Parts: sequence; C-alpha cells; structure tokens
Amino acid sequence: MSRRRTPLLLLLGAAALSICVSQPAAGQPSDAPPAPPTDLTAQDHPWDKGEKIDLRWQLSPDDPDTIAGYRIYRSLTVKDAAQLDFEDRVEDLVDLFEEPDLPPEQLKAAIEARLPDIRAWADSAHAKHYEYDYQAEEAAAALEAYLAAGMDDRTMNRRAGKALSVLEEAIPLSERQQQDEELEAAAERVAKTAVTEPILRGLFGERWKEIWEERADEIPTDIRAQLYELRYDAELEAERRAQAAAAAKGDDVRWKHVVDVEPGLLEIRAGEMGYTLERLDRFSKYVFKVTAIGDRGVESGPTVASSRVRPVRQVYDGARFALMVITLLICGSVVFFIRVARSGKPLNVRKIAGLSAVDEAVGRATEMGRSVLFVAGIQDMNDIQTIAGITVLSRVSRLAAEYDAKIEVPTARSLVMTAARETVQASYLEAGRPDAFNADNIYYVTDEQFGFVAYLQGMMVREKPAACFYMGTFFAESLILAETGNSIGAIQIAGTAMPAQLPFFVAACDYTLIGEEFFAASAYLSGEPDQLGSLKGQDVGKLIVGIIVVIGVLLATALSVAILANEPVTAAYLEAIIEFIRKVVLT
Amino acid sequence: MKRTIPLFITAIGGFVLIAAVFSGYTQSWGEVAAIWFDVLAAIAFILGGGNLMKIHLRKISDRGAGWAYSVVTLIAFLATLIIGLGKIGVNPSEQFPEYGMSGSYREVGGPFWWLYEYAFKPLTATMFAMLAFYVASAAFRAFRAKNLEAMLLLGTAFIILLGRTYAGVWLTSFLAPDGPLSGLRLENVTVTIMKVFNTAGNRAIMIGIALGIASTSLKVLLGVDRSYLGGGEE
Amino acid sequence: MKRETMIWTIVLLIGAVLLVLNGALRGAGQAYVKEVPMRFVDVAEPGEVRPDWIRYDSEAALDEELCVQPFEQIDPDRRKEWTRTEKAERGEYLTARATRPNDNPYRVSISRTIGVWVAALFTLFIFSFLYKDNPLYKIAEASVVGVSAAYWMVIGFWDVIVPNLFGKVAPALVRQWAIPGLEDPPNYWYLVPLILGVMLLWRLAPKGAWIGRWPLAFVIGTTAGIRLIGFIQADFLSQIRNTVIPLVAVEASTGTFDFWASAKNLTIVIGVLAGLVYFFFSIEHKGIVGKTARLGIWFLMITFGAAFGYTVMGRIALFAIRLEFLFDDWLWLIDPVQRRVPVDPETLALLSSGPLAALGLA
Amino acid sequence: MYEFLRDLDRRWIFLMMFLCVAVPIIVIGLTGETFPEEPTDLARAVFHAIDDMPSGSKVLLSYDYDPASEGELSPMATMFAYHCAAKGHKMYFMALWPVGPQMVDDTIENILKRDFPNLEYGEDYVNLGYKSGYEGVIKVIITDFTELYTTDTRGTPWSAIPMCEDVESVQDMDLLINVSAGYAGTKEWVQYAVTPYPKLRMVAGCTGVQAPLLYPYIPQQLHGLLGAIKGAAEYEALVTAKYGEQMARRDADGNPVVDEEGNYVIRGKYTEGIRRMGPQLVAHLLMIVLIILGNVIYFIEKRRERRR
Repeated sequence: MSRRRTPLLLLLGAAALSICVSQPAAGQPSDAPPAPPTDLTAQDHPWDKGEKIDLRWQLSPDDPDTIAGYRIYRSLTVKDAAQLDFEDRVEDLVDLFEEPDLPPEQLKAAIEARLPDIRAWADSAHAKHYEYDYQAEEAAAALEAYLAAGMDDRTMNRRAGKALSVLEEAIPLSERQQQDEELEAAAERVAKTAVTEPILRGLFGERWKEIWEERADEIPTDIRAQLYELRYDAELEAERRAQAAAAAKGDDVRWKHVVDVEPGLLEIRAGEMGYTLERLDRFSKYVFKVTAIGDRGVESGPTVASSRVRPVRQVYDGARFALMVITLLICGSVVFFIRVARSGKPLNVRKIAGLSAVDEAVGRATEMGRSVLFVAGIQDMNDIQTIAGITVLSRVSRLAAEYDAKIEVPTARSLVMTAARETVQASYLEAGRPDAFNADNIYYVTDEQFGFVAYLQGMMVREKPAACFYMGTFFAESLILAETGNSIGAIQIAGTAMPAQLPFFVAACDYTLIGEEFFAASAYLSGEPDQLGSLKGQDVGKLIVGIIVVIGVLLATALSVAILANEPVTAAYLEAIIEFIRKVVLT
Repeated sequence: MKRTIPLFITAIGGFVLIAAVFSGYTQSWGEVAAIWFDVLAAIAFILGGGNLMKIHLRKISDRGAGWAYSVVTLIAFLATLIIGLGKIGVNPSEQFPEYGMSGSYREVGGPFWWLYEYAFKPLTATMFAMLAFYVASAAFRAFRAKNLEAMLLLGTAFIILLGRTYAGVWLTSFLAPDGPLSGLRLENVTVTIMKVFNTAGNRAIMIGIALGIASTSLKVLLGVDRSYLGGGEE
Repeated sequence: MKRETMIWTIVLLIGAVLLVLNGALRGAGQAYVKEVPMRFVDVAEPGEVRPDWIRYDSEAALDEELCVQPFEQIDPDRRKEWTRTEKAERGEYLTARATRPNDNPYRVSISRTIGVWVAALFTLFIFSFLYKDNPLYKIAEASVVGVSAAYWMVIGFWDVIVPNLFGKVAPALVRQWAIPGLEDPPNYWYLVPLILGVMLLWRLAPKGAWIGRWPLAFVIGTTAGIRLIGFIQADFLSQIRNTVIPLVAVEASTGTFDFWASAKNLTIVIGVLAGLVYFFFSIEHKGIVGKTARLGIWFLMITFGAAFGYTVMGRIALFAIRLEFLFDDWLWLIDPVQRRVPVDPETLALLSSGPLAALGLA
Repeated sequence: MYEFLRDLDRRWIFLMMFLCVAVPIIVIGLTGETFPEEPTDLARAVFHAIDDMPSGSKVLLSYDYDPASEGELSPMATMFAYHCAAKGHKMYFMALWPVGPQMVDDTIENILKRDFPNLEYGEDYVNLGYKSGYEGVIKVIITDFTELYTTDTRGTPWSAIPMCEDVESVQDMDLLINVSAGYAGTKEWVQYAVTPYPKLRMVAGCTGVQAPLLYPYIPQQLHGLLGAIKGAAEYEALVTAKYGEQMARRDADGNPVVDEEGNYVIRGKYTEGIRRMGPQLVAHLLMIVLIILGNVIYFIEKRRERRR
C-alpha cells in the first residue's frame, strides 16, 4: 500500500464515522462573530514538487447554522537570519566601494572578512534555486582579482564594485521586503504629485496634466530647477513616512489572505475539512491561520497552526500518477499488438478509401508524364504531423521511384527539407533506382505561410502536377491549395489533423484522411504487419475512452437522479466519486 | 553504424523526456528541448537559405525559363537579409542609447520595418484575402448534395451562413422568441448545432488525433517507423 | 490574342493615367508622419558604476539636477539625440499647419508614400492571379518569396540565435554588442544545440553527410517524446473529462428535470462514442458497427459544415480590409474614419469644380 | 443558360465576389449609409453584462490578438473599451500575446485619451501589459496578480496604482472581457479562470474560425460571445443606440451632428463593424446563391443522365 492517501478514501472513511450525526436545525443570521474553527494542522503535501502544504481543521461549532465559509491566511515569506545577514554584508561592501576616500587597508580588511561568506553562499541551494549563484561567484572572483592586483588598479576596482552591486540586486526580496518597498514607492508617488500639481497648474492652467505627461520639454528651465528642489525634499519625506507605516504594520507575523473555502455536506458531517495550498516557496517556512466567516461576512477568531512548515520537494510527482498509468496502458497496448503482429498472427484492419487511391494517383501522373507534388504541411519537424507526413512521403516517393514519376517536394522549413531529402533518397534506394534521385526536386521555399502558398499556387498552375498530396499541418492555406489543384485537374489526396481545415479538404479534395486516419496512413501504406499492429493498439485506447465515458456518464446520471429524488447524502457521495474521476484520474 | 546510432539517439531523447514529466526536478526539460529545437531550426536556415540561393543562381546562369524572376527573388532576399541582420537604419534602444546595436531590428520607421509594412504585410495579407474568392468557388463547385453525408455538410454550412446574417433572423422571425417553437428560430438552431453536434464531432476527432499522435510517436521512438533516417547500410 | 492584349493595354493605360491624376491633383496615396525628438541624458551619480540614461523630456527628468539646464548645454558625452517618426493622418497635418505653422511636427513622408504605392501595387499584382497567371503576379510571387524567406531568417537570428545561443554561451560578448541589459550567467548546456547545428551543416561538406542524421534523430526523438505525453494529457484526458456529463440533467435554479438539456447531453455522448467507432481500425464497417460508424460520420460532417460556415465570415472580412486599404489609404476614394478631416481648402475647391468631380473621384 | 452555368468559368464567380464586397464598401464609404443590425441574444448578453453593472465596477480586459486579426477584432476591442469607459467602469487591460500591449495602447490612445480626456491613468484604467506563459499566466493571476504583475507597463509598482489597491486576483474582478484570436485566448480563460471559479463572469469576442470551439461553453461559463465581424456589428448597434449622443460626430460648435431622420451620425471609428457588415451580408448572400445554383445544376445534370 502506497503512502498516497486518496481524497476519496478519506472522504468515505470520514463520512462513515459520522453517518449517524444528525442534521442540526438552521439558525438565525447574526452580526456576532461565529465561534472559531479549531485544531488547525499543517503538513507538507506528500509526493509533490515542493510547493504544496495540506491544512486540516475542525469546523466551527456554529457550522452549518451561521457559517458561510472559511478564510485561509498564510504568513508572508520572511528571510531567515542567515540570509538577512548575508544580504547586509553584501550591502555594506557595496557602500564601502562607493565611498570615495576610504583608506585602502580598511577596504581590504572588509573584503577579506566577507569573501568566504560570498563563496559559501554561491554554493548554497538557495542561491542556485533563485539563480544568484553565478552572480555571487562572479563577485567573489572579481574581489579576489582586485585583491591580487594589489588594490591599485582602477578598472579592477570598478569591476569588483559592479559585480557586487549586480549580486546585491540578484538576491531576491522576501515578500515582506517587497511589501515595504511598494509602500515606499506609493508614498513617494503621492508626495511627488502633491508637489508637482500646484506649480504646474499655476503655470499652464488646466493643460498642466497634458504638458506634464506628454510635453515635459515645454516646462521652462527655472521651473524645472524649482521642481527638482521641492521633489527632492518630498522624496525624503516620503521615505520617512513609508518607513513609519511599515513599522506600524510590523507585528510578528504579517498575514496574506489566500482563499475562502466552503465545506461540503460530507465535511460538515465529519466536522472537519482540509485544503491544499499550492505554489508555495520551498525555501520559506510558513504559518497558517483559518477563520470562520459568518452569514453576514463577520469573521471569527482564528485557529493558528502551531508550527512553521516548509514544503519539501520529492523526486516523484504524485499528481501525475493517473497520467502515468493511462500512458502506460496506451503505450503498452500498442507495443503488445506490435509484438503479436511480429509473431505472425494475421491482423485484420478495415480499408481506408483515400489510401487505395495513392497508387492510382501516382500511376496517373506517370501515364500523363507529369510530376507528383507532395506538401508536408507548413510546420517544422517539432510537429508530429510533419513527421507523419514525412513517413507518408517515404511510401509515395517509393511508388514514384518504382513508376519512374518525378516527385517534387517544396517545403516551408529548412529542417523539413533535410528530412525529406533523406527520406526520398532512401525510398529511391529501396526501389533500386538510386541514380534517379534528384535532390534538387526537394527544396526550401520560405518559412512564411502565405509566401509559401503564393509560390505553390504559381508553381501548380505552371507545372500542372497530375497528383497532389497534402499531408501535414495546414492552416488557412488548405483551401488555396485544394482549389488551385482542382482548377488544374489534379487528383488530390489530403491528410491532416487540423479540425478547422478538414472541411476545406473534405469539400475540395478527392480523398481526405481525417484526423486519426492520417496517422494510420503510413502504417497502411507500408503494409508491414508490425505497423498494422500499432493500429490495434490505438483501438484499445478508444476502448478505454469508451469505458471511462460510459462509467462516468452513468455515475453523473446517478448523481442527477439522486438530486431529483432528494437524496442529499447519496448525492454527496456520488459527487465525491465523480470529482475524484475528474480531478485525479482525468488530469 | 550509420543508422543504429541515430535510432539510439531518437529513443533516448524521447523516453528521457517522457520520464522527465513525472518528476518535479525535471519537468522543465521539455521546455529546454523546445528552445534547443528553435536554435537548431535557426541554424538550419543556413541550409534552407543556401539552397534557395543555389537554385535561383543556377536558374539565372542557365538562363532557364523565368530567370528574370529569380533575379527579383535574389535581390529581395539579399536586400532584406542584409538590412535586417545589419540593423541598418535602426536607432539605439531607449534604455541604452550609448549602444548603437541595442535597438530593435524591427523598429517602426526603420528600413526593415518598411520592408515588413509595405512589402511583406500587403503581399501575405493579400494572399490570405484570396481565400474569399476560393471559398466562393468551392461553395459553387464542391457543395453538391451527392449523398446524405454531403447533404449534412452542405445543410449545416447553409444554416450557419444564413443564421449569421440579418436574412436568417428575418426568415424565421414568425416564430415567437419565447414560444414553444423558439428553438427552431434560425439563430437558435445555429447555437444548438454548434453546442451539440459540433462539440461531439470535435471531441471525437480530438481524442482520435491524440491516440494517433501517441501511437505514431511510440513507433518513431521504438524504431518501428524509421523512414526519416534515410538509406545506407545498417 | 493580339486584340485581347491591345484591349488590356488600353485598359491598363487608362487606369494608370487616372491613378497619376488622382495622385498628382489630390495627393492621394500620401502618408504623413509626426517627428518626435528623442533626447537622452545620462544622469548617473559620480559613484555609480553603470550609466543611467533617461529621456530628457520625461517626468523622471524633472527629478534630476542635470536636466535643469537646457539640453544643448549638457556635456556631449552625457547626452544622445535622434528623431523618431510616428504615423500620423492628413487631418492632423492640416490642423497643425493651420494652428502652429512655425513648428509643425507633422510632414509628408516620402518613404512611406512610396511604401503605400508599393503595397497597393503588390496587392493588385497578387489579385491579378485570379484572372490568370501573368508576369505581374510572378513579380509579386518572386518578391514575397525573397522578402519573407529573409524576414524569417532575420527573426531567427535576432530572436533565437542571439539571445538563446550566443547569449547563453557567451553572454559577455553579447552584452557588449547587442543586448546590453543581458545579465544571465553562461549556460554551457546550450553548446549541445550548437554542436547539433554544426553536425547538421556537415552535409554541406563533401564527406560524411550521414552525420547530419544525428541532429535530425535528436529532433524527431524529443518531439515524439514531448508530443506523446502532451497530447495524452491535454487532449485525450481533457476531452474525456468534458464528456463525463449526466444524461439526466437537472435545472440548477429550480432543481427539476430539464428535458432539453438532457437530450443535448445524450446527443453529445452518443456523438462522441459514434465518432470514435468511425475511427476504429480493427473492425470492418459492417452490421451494427457499420451503422454506428455511419452515425459517427454524420456528426463529423455536421461539424465540418459548421466550421466551414464560420470560417467563411473571417475570410470575407480579410478581403474587405484589403479593399479598404486600396480605397482609403491609397486612392482616397472613401474616408470612413475621417482621417482627412478637416479637408483643406485647395482640395475642396478642386473637388467641387473641374473634371475630377465628373470622373467620380470625389 | 444551363450549359453556361454548368461550364461556368470560376472567374465569373471571382468577379461576382469582388463586386459583392467592393461595391458595398464604396457605397457605404461615400454615403455613410449602413444596413440595420438586429442584435442576437448573444450580443445582447454581452451588452447587458457590461451595461447592467453599477458604474465603477472592475473589468479586466484581456486583448489576446495580433495585427493579423485586427480586421475582425479591433472593432470589438474599440467598443468594449468605449462601453466600459462610457459606463464608468474601472478598466484593467492586459494581454497574453506578445503584441497584445500594442493593441491595448492603440485603444487607449484612440478611444480613452481622445474621447474620455477626464479619465485618469491608474485611477480609471491601467495597462498591465503582457506576461509570457500563455495559460500559465491565467493560472497564476487567478489567485494572485502580484505574483506576475509586480508593476504595470510603465513600471509603477502594483500597490502604487490606486485602482489596484483592493485588487488581489482576477477573482476580484466583476467581469472578464476577452478579445481573442486563438491560443492563448477565450478557451484558456474559460478553462483556467471561469471553470474553477464559477462566480466569475466572462464575455468574449473572437474570430470566426474560433467561434465554433467556444459554443460549448455558453452560457454557463461564457455569458456572451461576439463571433467575428457580425458579432462586432451587433454590439456596435447596441452601444450606439444607447450612447449615440456622445458618440456622434461634432460640428464646428461641438454639437452632435444629426441626420435628416433625427438620428445621430456616429463617428467612423465606432461603426467599423457595422460598415463591414455591408460587404459581409452581400457576400454571404452570394455564397448562399452559389450553393443553391451549384445544386440546381447538379440535379438537372443527374436528371438528364437518368433520362439518357
């Protein structure tokens, strides 16, 4: 049994315990604060990336009478003492560097005292996670070089000073420092506007704002000087005020409201509920508190988790367990059927109309003495449709080589051109006609979608290929290609998995491979048994879909029926199961 | 050798990235691989661009049919390339006025921007606009009620086209908006088609595509399908 | 054939004459710009290691002692200046000419006027293909291929190679040259794509072209890996999740049975399942499977019809915009957004009298 | 006639298409006359979602498109901004597309600065700008704006923007408005914002190609939807009907211009969608005629074959 607790099991267990708790009578809304929730516990979430913490608490005794929900708070992240100390040391050193007439011995002593610290921090996990390890290393190296040069090199001094100030900026602020800084900036802004407006208004009247924002160069020099003086004072004043405000806010823990949650029926019955906070910082310890909110929005007193908790990162991401199982199921069935096919068992697959036409199309091009055009979409090799298109190309070019028809492959990407050349060359080799391969028939045109189509359109009208294949990712150009191909009387076979473009291909081409059929095409065309096996594997995937959908739909229907039949408890259980399927299995 | 090593690279690259998804430490590897791909694709421009120049230069030297147009292509290509790569006529960026090359290569008002605004954009936008004509001719030629399937496609398109103009609203305006038959008003029929049939159809297609992609990827990784690797000895 | 050519020549000539007349007499096709001086000052304090540039005529400059003096008197090393041009309309130009004739920041831009004409001609060249393939289209086609291929290469260079290759491998170099603000440490993992890139280019060498298959194999392998898991997670699971809906729908507000919603849900579930049956490869489409698959294809056809109808709308809008560009920006036939209002007196006089009115160019 | 139609050169169709679009553009451009618009329920829903809120409500406008789709979407973007401004809502602009901020800037420049000079930046509207990450951005700001948006595009810290003081996350918004041309866009907003937090209200404008994919979300998750230029035109009709006086052209004395029937003559930039519906309507009718004609020919052909 794994350590993973599924919410479902928990819910069922909790509910089973409390099944006999009777429904309390509804109470009157009131303005008095409700009774607070109790026994808040906070625990690191198991098997995650180090960003989640699980909270659990006992519901307020007033629940469900007068409670609307619960409000969760967490502490702001604060730096621990060691970090603060390090930050201070760097800051001091920067200040010393900017001091113009400091005796060199003093600077030397300061550098030597702080260098080991900087080195040590460069190797810390904190520095690596917040990406200031490099800056710390650079700063240490620059300081060492400066010391080694005997401290009378001006350039070295500048370089060391710069490296230090870069490091200072790179050390991240804690949320609390951020809040203080924002406070300062806000105070400064208010102070500045208070200085600016009366002077400019006196000068320009109602147009002051426009001139202030857009035509500042029209402000006369003497007013600029005056404003400068006044705003300098305002800035100092603002800083003082902001510091005072920050100090006034500075109780031991500063709280941040995270979210409001409502307990469900099962949770009310169990008398306790839980919530998982996400996206926390794994280098900070947190404190949590939860309050109950009354009907009228009045908040109760808090319950505070007794210890500080830090989220821990684990190797395996448990949230993706279901994804892994489903991936293994699908891939496993594909592999299984490929093995079955290799063992020589005959596999039946149905026919796809478009594919039997490939032979005919290439044959016709040969008879008419015209070329075969193959377009592998307009995306690069990092699109799986392009790769599927290239595999189809290998079959088509093999046919062309056998029939001795000219095959032309313009591409919209350089890498696709490279891959297509390899592919076609291999096909010619397989067909035993390597000498007939002409690399110049596979060429790059332009990356631009409509530049590529402009070229293709002109080329098709001039060269009149007898067969056109469009196999890959297509966008708006699908219809331009298909209509032009139609106007020159070519046989057109298209295959794409772009739902928005399928209608145009379906309407204007002779045959279209729709979505999944397109991916199956290379398996069909190759005729190799192990390739056909993979199609069987895909069918297993569809069976899985069918089973999950049918079970899910039945459960959802049962839930609706339970609601209609006024069975809240059954409905709550069913809802929990469906939530489990939706949120855990299918994510 | 020549084919085994590439097959090995393919399999390792793919399976490592699949496994990476399941650990918090490695979930960003996929993004790094995507950036690497972009870099590789950009380097590949040398191949594509070189091929483009080669083809057109040969056409010019052979005096092949339409060689004059190859001259136009080459001039347009080289001019854009030189102006863009050299950031010709571009001012420095506002943050770093002392660095001459710090400006954006597509600064508004610069020569590269001019090429974009007055050559690239009108040419490509006009190509895009030609679709209006092709849509019309396709409607005339291809939308024929040959069988039930075609009739469904055609009928739906017809209803949507009508329902999205004033004409459609007017045609069924005799049905009371809140009466029992209001669901048959053309604008409501449009909504029902979109919400029910269109949703179901799209879902089936998307699920199928996802399966197709999974199986194609797997075949590539297992080396079942290796046509892209070219020929030569094993 | 000869006669056709002659007719076309005449038609084109008449058109050209009208165009020139329209341009010469009314100024049609002219583009206007506003010139904005860009003036920068380095306000770094003596102790600061890095320069600190700000706009001389900005809000921030009012806080700087240096900016109190006139721009011309600032130490030339600490100031930089150039002119930026912004798009403007004829109406703004005329208004400014009337209200502040001495320091009118607006002017006719010759390069942009040429641009409007080039863009208009290219537009016509492309549309000429609808009649038939012709030299004008071929010129446009050759230009678009050349310009766009180079355009994407330039983007690839400045947006990918410089920041993501040079910037990662040799940030110091890039910092001095193109991206002064770059602060990232060197990341030597990015040598991998560089090496792969060199392998890819190896095929230009006379020997060992097969080495170029390695980077290709890498690209295809990583793509397959990323897409396999990505599509299962995003499309496969999420679409199944959305299909888990009740066949008996409850109206949320009243808590009663909702017949129509139930019917809709039922149709969706049947549609999805039938559509999947259509894609089944293992079984021939015969008997009950065949009928279900047929139902599936009906759903697909309705889906396609709907997508077609909706897409048509967007395409026509695109064409309308091209025509508006021709009629409004280039020919000045229409002025729906009042760009050339107020009309200047000369043009008004010209329009109300004379042959132009008769030609319908008003 | 039948033979002519059967072998109809497609260039005739091209010519008809050209005329169907060009003639209405010129006629509408010269006369200023437009077709009447009968707004559908979806457009009404959008209008009421914005109009029925008390003024001063907080509205998040996410402009997720680029210049390529400007033709379809900029009329909607213009109207959304105008409507919110006229109604006195507080507007928070943002973008999930790299070029989105330019679209926002255009709107601020052309609409808010020119027609609402009294609105103050930072108090009545703010441009939060673009953040990379597509739907990742939505997932973050749905619980906390400041995790990504520490400043606006001008670099003002979040808490120093007066209208942001009491805004912590997207959940504090009274309405989400999204103008979208694809990924990431309306679909992602619905999936990652409205679906997990059903109390949020959202309306959207999108391109024609996208609209089919969004219908499944109406009306539970998406309260109203403007599909392509038609949607824009309907919405324009609703807004101009209510705010016609403010939106009308001004004569030399600054009074609104009125036509012979006493209706206000609306400024050109506010009727872009309605104007473009002219060519759209005619072209749609042409398409319908072509489909019918094509099928008539097909059936005649079939009958003749059978007789033979």
